[in-house]
Amino acid sequence: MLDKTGIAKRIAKEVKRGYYVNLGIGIPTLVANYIPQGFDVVLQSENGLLGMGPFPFDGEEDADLINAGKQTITTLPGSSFFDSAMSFGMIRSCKVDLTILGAMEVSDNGDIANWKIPGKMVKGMGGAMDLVASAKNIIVAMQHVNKAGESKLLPKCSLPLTGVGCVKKIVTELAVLDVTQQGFKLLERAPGISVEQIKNATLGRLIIEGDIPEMHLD
Amino acid sequence: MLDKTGIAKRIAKEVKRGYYVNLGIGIPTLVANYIPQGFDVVLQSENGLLGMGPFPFDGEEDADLINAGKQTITTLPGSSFFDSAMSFGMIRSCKVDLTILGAMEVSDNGDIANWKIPGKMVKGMGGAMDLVASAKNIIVAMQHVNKAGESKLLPKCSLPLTGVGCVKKIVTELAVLDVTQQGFKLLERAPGISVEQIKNATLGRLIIEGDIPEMHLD
Amino acid sequence: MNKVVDNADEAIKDIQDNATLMLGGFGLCGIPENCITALVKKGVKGLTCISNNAGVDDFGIGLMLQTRQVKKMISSYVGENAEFERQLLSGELEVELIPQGTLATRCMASGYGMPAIYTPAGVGTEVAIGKEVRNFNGKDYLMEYAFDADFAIVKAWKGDPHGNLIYRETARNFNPMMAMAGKITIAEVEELVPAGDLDPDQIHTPGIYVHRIFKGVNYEKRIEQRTVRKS
Amino acid sequence: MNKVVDNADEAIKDIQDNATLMLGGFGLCGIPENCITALVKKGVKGLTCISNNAGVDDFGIGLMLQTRQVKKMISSYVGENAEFERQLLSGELEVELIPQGTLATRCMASGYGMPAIYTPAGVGTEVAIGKEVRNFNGKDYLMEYAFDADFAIVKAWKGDPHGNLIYRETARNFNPMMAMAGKITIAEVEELVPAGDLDPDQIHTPGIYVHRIFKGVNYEKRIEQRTVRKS
Repeated sequence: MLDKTGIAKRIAKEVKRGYYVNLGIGIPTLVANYIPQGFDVVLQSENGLLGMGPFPFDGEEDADLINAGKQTITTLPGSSFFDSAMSFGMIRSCKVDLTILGAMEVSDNGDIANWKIPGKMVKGMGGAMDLVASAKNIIVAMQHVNKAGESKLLPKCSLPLTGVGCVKKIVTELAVLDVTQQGFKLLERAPGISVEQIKNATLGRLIIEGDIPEMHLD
Repeated sequence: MLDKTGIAKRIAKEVKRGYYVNLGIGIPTLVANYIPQGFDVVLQSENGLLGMGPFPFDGEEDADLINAGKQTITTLPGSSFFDSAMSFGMIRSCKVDLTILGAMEVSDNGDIANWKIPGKMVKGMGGAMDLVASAKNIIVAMQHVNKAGESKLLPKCSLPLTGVGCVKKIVTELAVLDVTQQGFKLLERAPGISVEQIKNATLGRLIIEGDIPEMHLD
Repeated sequence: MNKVVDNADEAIKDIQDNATLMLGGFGLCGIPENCITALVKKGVKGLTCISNNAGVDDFGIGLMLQTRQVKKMISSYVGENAEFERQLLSGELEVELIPQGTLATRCMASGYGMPAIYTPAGVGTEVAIGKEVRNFNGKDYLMEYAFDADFAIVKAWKGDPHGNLIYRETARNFNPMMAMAGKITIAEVEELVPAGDLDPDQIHTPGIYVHRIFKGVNYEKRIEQRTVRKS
Repeated sequence: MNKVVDNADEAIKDIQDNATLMLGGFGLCGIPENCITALVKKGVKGLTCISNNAGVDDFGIGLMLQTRQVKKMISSYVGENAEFERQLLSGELEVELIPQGTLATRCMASGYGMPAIYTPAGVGTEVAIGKEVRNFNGKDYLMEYAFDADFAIVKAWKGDPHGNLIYRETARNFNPMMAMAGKITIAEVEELVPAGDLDPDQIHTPGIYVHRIFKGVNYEKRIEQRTVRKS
């Protein structure tokens, strides 16, 4: 079973040279730590920055320089700042190659719910609806089951949707799955996890073809 | 009767303190020369400049710094450059207070034709259609009659339109007229010009109420 | 052009009860601190505030929530504010949540004189309820209307008397679009320089969009999530 | 990111016959001189060129007209070019005239992922023929579609290997919007500087929109209307 770091490490392997990537809050933010140094990848922060660098050293924080999670960050050589309209412009026009974000539920046709739980205070969708509606490649980082032990990979989302038919891949503590027209296609098992365990934790349609390899994380 | 300079001088009196003004090619360009020094007016050039200054001194021309008529120009303190989309954005959102442009024909409901003559090579509308569709105040600078002696102030334009119901005021070599719901309302006569001469040169509905004063220039 | 006013009190003096305001900023980054303080002091009530976030309990728009000056918030995310939650749950406060890109683009549309825009954000979700859906090239889009405000209040780094503005780093965020969308736009700046001091190639908001400008004072620039790495 | 290519020939080498190109510039100001020369040298034919103007007889896009490489021009104004007029009247060349603001905004719409925009420009004129007219708040607007191009070719003042661009003065004009609208965007720059040399606050076109960049040579920067005052 993967911990959060493991999920982030596995997702980092999906990031290709030359990609512009938007990382959501939570596990997706950790992915940045596992992209190899010198790998030509540019991180976009939707509040108006291309070329997000690491957190600043203590004492070097700049209140004018934050990411979409409101954390203090730094820039890198080649960075650029722009306004929110242009930021979502580049998202909508699919210039961002890969979006990685968390989810509460994903359905086997790629619908995603990650912004609202009926009965709980609704904080808002932020930029998530824009991102999922526009990104050409969306990977979801999440736990396979919720705290009550219920599957979050469903035939149909029960929570209000953030976007429709948009998720391409899911990485959980148990597995890597593609979202296909026929449902979740199991690609890899987490170390020590059996196909049976994944089956039991997945409520949506699950496609298992041939031997499912265990994932490599170096 | 006014010459081109006279028309420009008379129009300059319509320019109020604090105005952002777009000047078209030809007579409108001359208007800039008669706006009093130190008068708080900013000229917009739709190719991407606010704060257009005078022509440069010989030897100080800059190929990167032109107006919409492709003439070399200068900037003034407080100038800003922007792209064509923002330029027409500020035009469409009515941030430009006054637009002055030439015309081939104006109808008594404020339609304007100034871009195309059937049978002649069509050079294009440039920014004129955007300007006339969006400006809150449009003044036309033109000759009252064409070279064949025919009125250019018509009941209906005969040439293809540039914009509909948009012209607010016309200054010609003969007169100053407002465009009202009832037609052209004669406001002022050019020096030495009689109401009768203006009547004879105007084909569209012409409203003459009371004494029509002769205009004052400076 | 000289659009300079003395201070925030002067800049906001004609903002009346029940006005609609846009306030720039993302989280607490790039917010018009001086004008918020002045609005609290003035005590104007029943405000509709369009701003990406609602501040925190004791800073930013949160200060106007404490004094019950806000009737309605139009935002994309309002999660950092306990008083906000209390007022929302008690029905004292209305909230309208809008996807962040839609919010930004609707402001920009106003400044660009475009009455409506199309965006795919929210298609198939409850955000789409009651909205026109239109298909272009096989993809569905929502039609969203431009919006403007009685007053747009923005914060920039540098400005000049013409109202030309330059923002700094990610404090730019919503400020340029909101500056374009105000019937009256008020800009507070950290540095107010003479006309001609700003490079005309570097101006983010041309002065034509700005009606009043003043030099702000005592910027706190609070950091919401101070996050550092070990050296 | 390193998007640097050696020169214009390298940058345009995969542009094929019948491609649609956007070319930045207003008149002869801010045009991609090096790429135009390379396109003439390569001899690629049947091009559709989207550019505000068509150059003059012996410079700018006019050079590509002389060699009969252009099948269609999409412009707002094409008046400075006798060869253009000859080809147009003889039927060798097609032309589509678009209001200047509409042209700029349709490019921007593409870069902003908006499939269509509304503009009042052309309402009630022959430009409106066949187009959808829609009333918002009592005013009529035309719906105009975003357009993109196989290649957008722009000219900037400074650039870096990431493709970040800074334009100079009114040579900015259509270049930023076209840079956003190319399936492949090629930028030629007067100065190519290392990543990190450009101030991130001052970048007009973020590198994400640019695919190839090179340092141009021998800029002529011809002036169309040299107009001076007496000293």
